[in-house]
Amino acid sequence: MQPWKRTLIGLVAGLAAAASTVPASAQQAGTQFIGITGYRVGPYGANGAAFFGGFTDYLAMINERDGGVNGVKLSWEECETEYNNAKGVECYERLKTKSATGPTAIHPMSTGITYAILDKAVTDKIPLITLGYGRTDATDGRVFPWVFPILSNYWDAATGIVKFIGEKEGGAANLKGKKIVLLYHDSAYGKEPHPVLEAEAKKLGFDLKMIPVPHPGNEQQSQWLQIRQYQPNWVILWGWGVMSATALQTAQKVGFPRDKMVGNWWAGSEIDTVAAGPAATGYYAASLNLAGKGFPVVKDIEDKVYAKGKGGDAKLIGTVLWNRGVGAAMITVEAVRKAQEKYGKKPVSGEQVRWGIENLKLDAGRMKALGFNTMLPPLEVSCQDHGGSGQVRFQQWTGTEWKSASDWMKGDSALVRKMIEESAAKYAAEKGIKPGCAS
Amino acid sequence: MLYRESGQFKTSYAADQQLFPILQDRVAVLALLAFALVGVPLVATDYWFTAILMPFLVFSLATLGLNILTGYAGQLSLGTAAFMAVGAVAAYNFQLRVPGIPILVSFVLGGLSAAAVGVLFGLPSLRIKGFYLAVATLAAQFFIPWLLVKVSWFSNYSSSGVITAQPMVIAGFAFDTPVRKYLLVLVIVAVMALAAKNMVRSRVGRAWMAVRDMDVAASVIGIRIMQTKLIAFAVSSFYCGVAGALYAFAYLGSVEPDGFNLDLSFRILFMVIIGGVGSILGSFLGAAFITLLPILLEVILTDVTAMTGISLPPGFISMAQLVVFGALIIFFLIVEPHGLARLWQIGKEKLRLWPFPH
Amino acid sequence: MRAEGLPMSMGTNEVHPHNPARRIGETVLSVENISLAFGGVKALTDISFDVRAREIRAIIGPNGAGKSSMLNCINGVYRPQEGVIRLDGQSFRRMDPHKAASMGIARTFQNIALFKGMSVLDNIMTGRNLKMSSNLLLQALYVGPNRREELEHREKVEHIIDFLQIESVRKTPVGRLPYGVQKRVELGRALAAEPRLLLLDEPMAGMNMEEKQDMCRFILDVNDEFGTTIVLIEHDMGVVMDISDRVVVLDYGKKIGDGTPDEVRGNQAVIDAYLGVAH
Amino acid sequence: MNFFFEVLIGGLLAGVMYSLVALGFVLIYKASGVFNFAQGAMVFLAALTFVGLQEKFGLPLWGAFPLTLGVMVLLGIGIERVVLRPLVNQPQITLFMATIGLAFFLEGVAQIVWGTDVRRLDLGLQDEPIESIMTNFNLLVSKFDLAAAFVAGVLVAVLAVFFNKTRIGRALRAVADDHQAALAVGIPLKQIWAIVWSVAGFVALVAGLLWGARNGVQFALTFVALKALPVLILGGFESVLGAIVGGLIVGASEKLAEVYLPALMSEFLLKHYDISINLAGIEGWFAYMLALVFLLVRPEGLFGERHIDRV
Repeated sequence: MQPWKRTLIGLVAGLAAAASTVPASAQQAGTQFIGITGYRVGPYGANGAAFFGGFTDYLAMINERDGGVNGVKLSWEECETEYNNAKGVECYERLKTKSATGPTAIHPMSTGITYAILDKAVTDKIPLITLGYGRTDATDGRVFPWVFPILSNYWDAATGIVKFIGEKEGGAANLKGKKIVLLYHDSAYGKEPHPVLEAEAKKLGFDLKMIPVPHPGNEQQSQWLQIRQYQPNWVILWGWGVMSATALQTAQKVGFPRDKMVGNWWAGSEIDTVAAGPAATGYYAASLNLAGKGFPVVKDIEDKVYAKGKGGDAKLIGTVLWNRGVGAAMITVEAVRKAQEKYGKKPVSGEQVRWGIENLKLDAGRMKALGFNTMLPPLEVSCQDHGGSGQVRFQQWTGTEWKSASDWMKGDSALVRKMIEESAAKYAAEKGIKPGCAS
Repeated sequence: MLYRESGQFKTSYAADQQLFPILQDRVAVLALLAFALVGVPLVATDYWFTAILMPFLVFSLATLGLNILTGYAGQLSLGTAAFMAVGAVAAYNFQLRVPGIPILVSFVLGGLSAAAVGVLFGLPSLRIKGFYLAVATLAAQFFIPWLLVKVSWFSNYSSSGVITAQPMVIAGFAFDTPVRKYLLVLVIVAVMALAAKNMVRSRVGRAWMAVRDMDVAASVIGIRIMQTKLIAFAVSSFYCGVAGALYAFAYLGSVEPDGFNLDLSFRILFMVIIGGVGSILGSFLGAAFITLLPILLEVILTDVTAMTGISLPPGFISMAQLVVFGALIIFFLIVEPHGLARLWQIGKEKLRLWPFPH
Repeated sequence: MRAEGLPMSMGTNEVHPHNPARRIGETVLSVENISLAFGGVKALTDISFDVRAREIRAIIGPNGAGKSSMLNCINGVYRPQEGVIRLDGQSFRRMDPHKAASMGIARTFQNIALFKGMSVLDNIMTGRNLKMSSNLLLQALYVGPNRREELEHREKVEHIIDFLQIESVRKTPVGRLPYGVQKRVELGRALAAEPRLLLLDEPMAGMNMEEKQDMCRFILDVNDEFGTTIVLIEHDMGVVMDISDRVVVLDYGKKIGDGTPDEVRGNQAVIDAYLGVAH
Repeated sequence: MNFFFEVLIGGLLAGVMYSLVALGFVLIYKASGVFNFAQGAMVFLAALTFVGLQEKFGLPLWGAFPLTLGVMVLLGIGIERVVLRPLVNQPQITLFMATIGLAFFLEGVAQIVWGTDVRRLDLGLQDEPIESIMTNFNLLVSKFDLAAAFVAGVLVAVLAVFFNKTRIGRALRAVADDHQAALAVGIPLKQIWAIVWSVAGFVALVAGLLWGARNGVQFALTFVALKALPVLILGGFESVLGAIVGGLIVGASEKLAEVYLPALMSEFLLKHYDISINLAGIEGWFAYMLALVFLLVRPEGLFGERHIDRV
């Protein structure tokens, strides 16, 4: 036998042996363990790197500055999902057994993974927090007690964008007869806003044309030539990944003004605009959070974490997705704090954290105290409303950074709520769930 | 010394035609199956069932399907995931729209739907060969998920396009815990693997291999090339379809057409190649290897960094995984292009001769 | 089973005396005015000849004369542009390989066309493809009729393996066998179909003297025992003159001679072709 | 009618961008019979290295270009040495698989070295409409695309000269025609392969720069290879001309199809079957279906060689 064949057989045997000892290495006892299903490679790796960078930086800051939450240190582990559903399930299963109290709460950062672990999370009693993605109808906590689409969902975004365009046109009444194009990623994600936008178009009297861009969306001539032909007043960009930058570039190519384009929050980060270069200047995007470094919490992270050489990539500080990661971590930490109020100052379980999230109330004063100021809208979660805010804010790309271009605002929340309840009721009937609030 | 076949004389062709002609093999396979059915449920944790055994079994089935087409019939396909998607979505819709239909019947019908689609996309194989065919199967890979997303009827008009698979209940017994799901999938996979083995050692299997090895000679013997290729596409797609249905119902619990992407097709092709082209056993070995490798790499790298206290830049582990994965594939192809199954065989031959070197 | 005339007694080593007059019957195959071209290059021009039942008919000619193309036309691998193939009284403008096989034509190839990844046993079993009938489901379950069928055919294939004296390699993948043995396996695969007409394309090419003798004996045995009609392409003139009943001579895609070995030997055109006289 | 021409021109120019990527495949397939799936990863790696060098050392365009080219040449030599040489005489499918492994490897290495950030690549050329054509004919032609087409043209010309006029080029063609024979007349196969992979690296660099300037330098650059595959089927794996013509056909037909077909089909379905469905977005698979249908008519591609099975 050739020597390297022997090596190979040895390697395979070694792998098989190692496979039988997948460790469930217990985390340091007495800490609040947070499991993170993240992604930093692949087509969306840049998005994940910013979000999860901010997320872990905030956790590190809490440990450094406060010594944990009420003296309970935080520990965490990140598992790479590559934005792949199957790997997401594997990570979820791995993380859930890592500590006696479970992974606290999971942020899947992917709608596909959210769906894949939704039922498992219910059985395992692990809350899922989905910031601006996932199941929109899970906002109805009576049907989805374990899922929290915190802040706002896609329908809030779509109606918010329409409202913003209305304001730019000098009032919603002026939308009558205007032409709006929805340029969307041709996937389930891109189809989410269709029903609300159609309802809005009917209600407000604007013409809506919906144009899909096939995945991955790195070539958009045919779409933009159609847009040029149609000559809309506004273009709503529902993009993801390379599609958003390409859309901005191609808009420039056909001479469509960028300040008549509004993206949603997955098409509104530096990742999308930097790649497009000067073509992105003037572009608006709805956001769940403000960008920038001008918040005390960011300064704390820089001082307590980065100054000690413990942070991630310093370039990402203050970017839209990094700030969102910081916000997401804060919500998790505050939920733990809330749960400790009721269950005692020790590591809390998923079930206890769930109660903590459902009773989370962060008003403007509390946000300020946490160092977030206006980075996030005030938040009040309840069993009825697992979103807790429903507000969006618009930012404009100046060519170098995202600048706030509006106040926190709500779209057509009555319409959104009605549709959420319909959809949730349908799911409840399908699954045989009796809607109701736990005490 | 235990592994010897000397002294085991075959006195009839029936004895020689058995699945495992060597006594020790028969015993080993039965023991393994018994262990999988009884032993594993006793010792394995939920993590093992949900994160390792389930994907291993489901991917084994899909790999088996692709191996029938590529390994036995010699038709390279890059559309495996698309056929899995058809199986998953079809099974979901049969469950949804036919009242009272047993879940197993849905799986079979899902497989048959995939087979029908497979035959359709197999038609070009009558004129196209090699890479041209491989690229042509990409048409299926891009077209089918597009259609499944585009026509909302398939996902029952779900706004997110991701659908939750129905619970698996057979004769009033719910397969809802990880152990139960595992047992159900194990039995289905074992039965289908046996059927695959039977097919490849029967007339149809010989016809596939004949077409693969030398199609002109096959046609001269009276094998209908067209029919044989299409049967291979149908059987292969049936296996992939059932695998897709199990992937959705037993593994993820949800169906998302976009999840059945080109990456998944490649992953399964890797399993075929690493495991062994044209080998039933290899399908299982390949699935095990590709499922376990990234998990192990991540676990090992995480533990090493935790133990040594070296702080790597975030994301390094994920990228290092890609590098190691790619390098291992190249290493494998260079060292043993016939895959793990061939290594297994070499090992067995060594064992037979042991303790003599030759 | 045995009544069907399988090579039961084929294990014998003695060469049977050759007595053509006793065996030869009516014409079973005739090719009429066959012309074949590949994109303007003419491979065959207006070829006609016939083959009678139970005879051994040789096709000879220099390299590139179109001999293999002729066989390929007979069993439908190539489709001639003109001409008719008459088999058992039926006329075909163009044959197709499956039809040819089901009418009892089997063949071997000049460059061995075995299924390289399969064992000797499986290769020969494949030859029995047309004789088997279990459906896919039965094959997947491997029960009842299919199991019986596999065993029955295995038995018949084993007789062929005995006859060709390749028992020791029956489970070896053919790719690993020496050339001469591969040639035998290919003959075995053709015999497994129990053909009435056997087309052999240079069955002895590249063999040494001993191997050639063995192969000659196999061919004569097959012809003798079962009355299989044989059409044979061969370069070794000694062999051709020895075993064939009649010979067709091709050169540059045209027929230049046809008759008994003795007649052909005296034909001036044939001598010229072989000696390379300019046309 | 103006709109039709706009789409047609846009499509043809987009097709040139596909051709650029397809060229890399063709070069390698011609010389070594390898279907190099890692071409997309090479495009990504080249563009990422280019902007990475610019960023790190503040190099100008003309400074980063030769350096990146050097990296690509080293990569070509390395691939020959580590991957191809041990796999010589293996079946094509094995080599194909090895290049898939190579793709993973390169993607990982590129991201470890340069990170996952999305970067802008500025070639000093804005993607804007050409004013004069816009005002005079009301026809939209992109400055950038036209420049890209020009670069592609130059590239093809350079390759043609390289193949036909230089000694190495002639040797390459000999290798493409018959490996054994080339070896027999003393052409050093190993060197040739290293050169071909280096040239393919150069083509990948050019494609990476143009695509990177369009979409930003990010992981999605690896996807551009997928659009090159139907181009290859149409044009044939072995023809440089085929890659260009195939690209033009794919580009023009998929844009025209995307703009006109879905509306027609939707209308048809609504009228005859009362099904209301928006079928737009066929661009993702149209090129593949086109290639598939085309193959049924001509299995060897537009410029591929038809061969007859000799038995």
